[in-house]
Amino acid sequence: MAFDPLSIRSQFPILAQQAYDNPLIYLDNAATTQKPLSVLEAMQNYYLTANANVHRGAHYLSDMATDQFENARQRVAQFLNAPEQSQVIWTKGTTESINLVAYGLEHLIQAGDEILITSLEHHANLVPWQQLAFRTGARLRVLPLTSDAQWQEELTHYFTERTKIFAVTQVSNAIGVHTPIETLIQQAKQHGAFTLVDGAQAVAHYPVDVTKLDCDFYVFSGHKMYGPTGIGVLYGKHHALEVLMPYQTGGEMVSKVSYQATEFNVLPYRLEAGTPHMEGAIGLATACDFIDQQDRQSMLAWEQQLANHVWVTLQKAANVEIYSPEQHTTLVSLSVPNIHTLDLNAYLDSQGIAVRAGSHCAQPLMAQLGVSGTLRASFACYNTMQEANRFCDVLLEAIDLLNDE
Amino acid sequence: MAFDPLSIRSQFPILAQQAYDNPLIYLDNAATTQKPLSVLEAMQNYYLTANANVHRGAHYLSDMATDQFENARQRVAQFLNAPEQSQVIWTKGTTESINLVAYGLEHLIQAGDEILITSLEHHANLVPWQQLAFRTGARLRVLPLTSDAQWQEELTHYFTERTKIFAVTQVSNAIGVHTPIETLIQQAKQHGAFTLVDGAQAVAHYPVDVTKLDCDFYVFSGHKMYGPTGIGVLYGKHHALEVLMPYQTGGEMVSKVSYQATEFNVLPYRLEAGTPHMEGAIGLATACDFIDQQDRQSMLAWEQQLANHVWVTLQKAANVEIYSPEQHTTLVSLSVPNIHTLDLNAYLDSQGIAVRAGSHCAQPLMAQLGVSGTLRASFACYNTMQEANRFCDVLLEAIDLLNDE
Amino acid sequence: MTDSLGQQKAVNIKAQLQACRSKEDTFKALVTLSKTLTRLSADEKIEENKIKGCESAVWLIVEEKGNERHFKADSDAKLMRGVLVAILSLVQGKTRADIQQIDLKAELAELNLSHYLTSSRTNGVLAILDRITSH
Amino acid sequence: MTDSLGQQKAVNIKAQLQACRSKEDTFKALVTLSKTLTRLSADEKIEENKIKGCESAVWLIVEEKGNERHFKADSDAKLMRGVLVAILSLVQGKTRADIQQIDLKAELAELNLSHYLTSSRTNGVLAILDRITSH
Ligand SMILES: Cc1ncc(COP(=O)(O)O)c(C=O)c1O
Ligand SMILES: Cc1ncc(COP(=O)(O)O)c(C=O)c1O
Repeated sequence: MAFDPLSIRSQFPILAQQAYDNPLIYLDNAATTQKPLSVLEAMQNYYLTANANVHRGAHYLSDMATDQFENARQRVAQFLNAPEQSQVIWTKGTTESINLVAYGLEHLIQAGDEILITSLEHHANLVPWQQLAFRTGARLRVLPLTSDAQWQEELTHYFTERTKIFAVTQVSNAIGVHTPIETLIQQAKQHGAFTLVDGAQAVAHYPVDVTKLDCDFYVFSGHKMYGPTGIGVLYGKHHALEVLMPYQTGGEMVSKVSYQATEFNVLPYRLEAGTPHMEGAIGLATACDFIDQQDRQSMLAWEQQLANHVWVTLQKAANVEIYSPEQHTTLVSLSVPNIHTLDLNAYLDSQGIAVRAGSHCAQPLMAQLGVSGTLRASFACYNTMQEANRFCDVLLEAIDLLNDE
Repeated sequence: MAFDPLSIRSQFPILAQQAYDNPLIYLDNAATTQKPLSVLEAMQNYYLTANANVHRGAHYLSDMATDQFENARQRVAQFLNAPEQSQVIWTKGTTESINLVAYGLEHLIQAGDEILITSLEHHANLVPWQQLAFRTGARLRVLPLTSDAQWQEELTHYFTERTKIFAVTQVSNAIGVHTPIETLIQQAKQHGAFTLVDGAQAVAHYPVDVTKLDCDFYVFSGHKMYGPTGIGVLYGKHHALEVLMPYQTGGEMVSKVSYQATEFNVLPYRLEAGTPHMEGAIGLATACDFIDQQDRQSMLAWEQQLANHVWVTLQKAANVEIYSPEQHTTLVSLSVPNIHTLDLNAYLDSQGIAVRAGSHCAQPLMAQLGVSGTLRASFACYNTMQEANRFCDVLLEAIDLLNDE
Repeated sequence: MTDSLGQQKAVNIKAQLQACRSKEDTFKALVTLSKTLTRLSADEKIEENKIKGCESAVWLIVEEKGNERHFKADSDAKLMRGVLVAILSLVQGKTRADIQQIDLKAELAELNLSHYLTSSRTNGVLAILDRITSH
Repeated sequence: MTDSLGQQKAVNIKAQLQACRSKEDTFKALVTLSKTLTRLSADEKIEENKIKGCESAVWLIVEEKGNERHFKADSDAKLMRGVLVAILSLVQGKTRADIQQIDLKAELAELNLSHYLTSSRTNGVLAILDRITSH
């Protein structure tokens, strides 16, 4: 069954806009997706009928709010195939989830230990580990993956008995390639390391099964999967969450407080200090509904078809260098020798086309690719083939206009 | 000019609900307020017309989103009378703001230093300091304030040359009393301590002028001031923010990243890792508009009148012990000897009245008052005198029903 | 004997609670029920018997008499004492095997007490049910 | 002489940019303008001359000739070179006092370049204006 993006576009009114008198073409989905009306309505509905502070209250609205909030947690647990809802911790987003783990594991890291990441990581899955290494005297090591996510050296050069943490992205935000996480996680586990998967770029596209993945931690953001801003998730195995030292303290996460000592609450609350983002949790759960209502296989096939079409079309254009794989990606990252990506970006923008130019928060990867930045067109389920075509046409126009010297 | 709550109630449709066949009476505003339609519309409007990831993009939507997001920061700066918009840092809420400061100052705290709080603090303004003291060997000291926010001992017993941080709530969430922050801040400054004011319970009611207050940090949550969940603010003096070590790292907050080193971005970005809660910032700015559109003096007078009416009415009822001051508060906290506050709460709930029973995240203060918890009715601008009266009537009914043994 | 008496009592309690048409009715019924609870003595209200995670203090003591399990409980909140009476009526004097056959959550819902099973209270009452079934 | 020539040039640039009716027009005008920029040599593109906070690399050199301030600038992005031409046309060869009289942001807005002053780019172009006025 073919996926029909037009059938769902009406749920995204923003896409019907004009941008500078041109129809808006939104191909910046890897940065953030648009939100279906169902998500907006769920959040409004929460405020119009149920808003109250959760957990601590015992009244009509507070019960409703708490039920909706905890059902949202259950919904996300189901979306991830997590065994228990208490394994879903609400955070601000991927970045906070990773920081929470990096702080939470600090008490287990000693000087000389190794923290291993890959060369395809977003700054969010790099800087917190680097800073943890600085604080503890551990060594940050980088598994060099090629841009098609292969490795050239023996893995055992990188996974050692000193490897305490292995953090890896599932899909590269900068070039769209998948990492072989199954293999890598197994390697890490054989060496007794904690494993964290950055699913920020995966959740909107690929069904995720954390039980099968068998990682200790899985993290992502709501806003990249048709959900609202300000909400994300840290999933963890029960024992892995239990060893984390809470890095934020305050209300909700305590059970007993005196000036001398504090007793922390049980999971998931002990890792969730303060009034939570109720609206965001409900919005994110509704985004899970939206995704699961689609035929996921054909939705993904459609997104890949769009990216592949762009890949094939531009590959023929002599002057374009593409960093994304030809197959199995939902975005295309490219550069044009001697033309600044910002200039390409500006012309696309003048024609109403939204893409992203720059280092995509992955400066070390850019260095590896030998560029200062790339131009990235990233697709979501609501994008059309017409939009993909128009992107190619306008990009080639831009190259013509800018190529004159 | 008298304030008319009825004129704004239509902006809060949730209040027109029934709760178990009784008109809903929402007196749990100190936990979280309801949101006016203008706030909900601003957030929807953002998603329907401008949603994109901010800062890093350069296209039509991204420019709009960034403008709206940074204008929201400017709006909050103005609301607080902060000199510069870069002094407004977005956080998840009060709790995160305080944790951010507690981590950020850690590098300046040594064993033997003193961190001073008061005995009226919410756990959010206690546990992070306690944990900081544990980590650094500093001493957590508690300025004992009476429940009318007076102190009995010489302040100089508490403010010493070892006092490095003084953190104080502006208004007690548990009993509604104001602390004499101006005097206390001056004391702290004379001793060279950093000062932090927890404004969580103040912002919805009292005009705040951080420049006049002259504190180093001022923190609050959006959801307690008619704004959305998941967003809060850390205001800081420029030099005070500059000395904070960023406690979350990742995208947005860096300017240059290599595997060996990371250069942090300028303020406010260096303290805001990851994709921000754009929707929440815009909602919070709109909540500032909502508040400023009211005649603030008469709005506050109205809220105080409601609380005072309850105070006076219940004071006459022999069996009620009230912990809130008679004047100048917007909430009433009480207990009834030999009746559990949860039982009172349950009867009020059965009549559609939402209040809060428990320790209000202030267990040490409860211990000081000699109770395990109190019943708290807290007012907002949309509450009516009829609601205040009904609360008193139903509470007295509850006492009758529960008082039989 | 205890068994049939217990049975009798459970039927009454069920009837009383199921007759409630409103939150207020349930409130009053629980207040009434609360008076039938045999209170614990001070030396029974020890930390060891305390159930964690309840908003009010709750103590629960399980005694095995042959195959039968007998329960004593108390709380500092009156409504919770009423709820305890209702819960204990479902399990008092039964064998462990019998108790494990009972879907306590469903039973409580039938007694108009599902309110006590909502997420915000879940910890409390679920912790009580846990102690009853697994002790 | 330079002054009146500079004036002349500024008028032309203004006309060119103000005639733009769309983003696309402005894009093309900036591409055209960019070609008139005298590029910097490699040894002028040093860290010291670099402006922080721009998305593209931007270098700016200020030289004082008597009272007059003369500017040289470059960028690795073409549109930014066009923007630099426009900015410099407003200040080239003027005295510090004269430059401080100019509301550069308002002038740039009149040239259809307000886009470059939106928050997302603010850092970049504002940093350039800062260096021009305060150096
Ligand atoms: C005085 C005070 N401080 C801090 C907080 C914590 O705020 P939040 O839960 O929004 O982080 C609250 C509210 O619960 C409060 O009333
Ligand atoms: C792979 C990856 N990791 C982490 C992040 C950070 O996510 P957020 O900014 O929502 O915290 C992103 C998105 O920017 C990403 O693409």
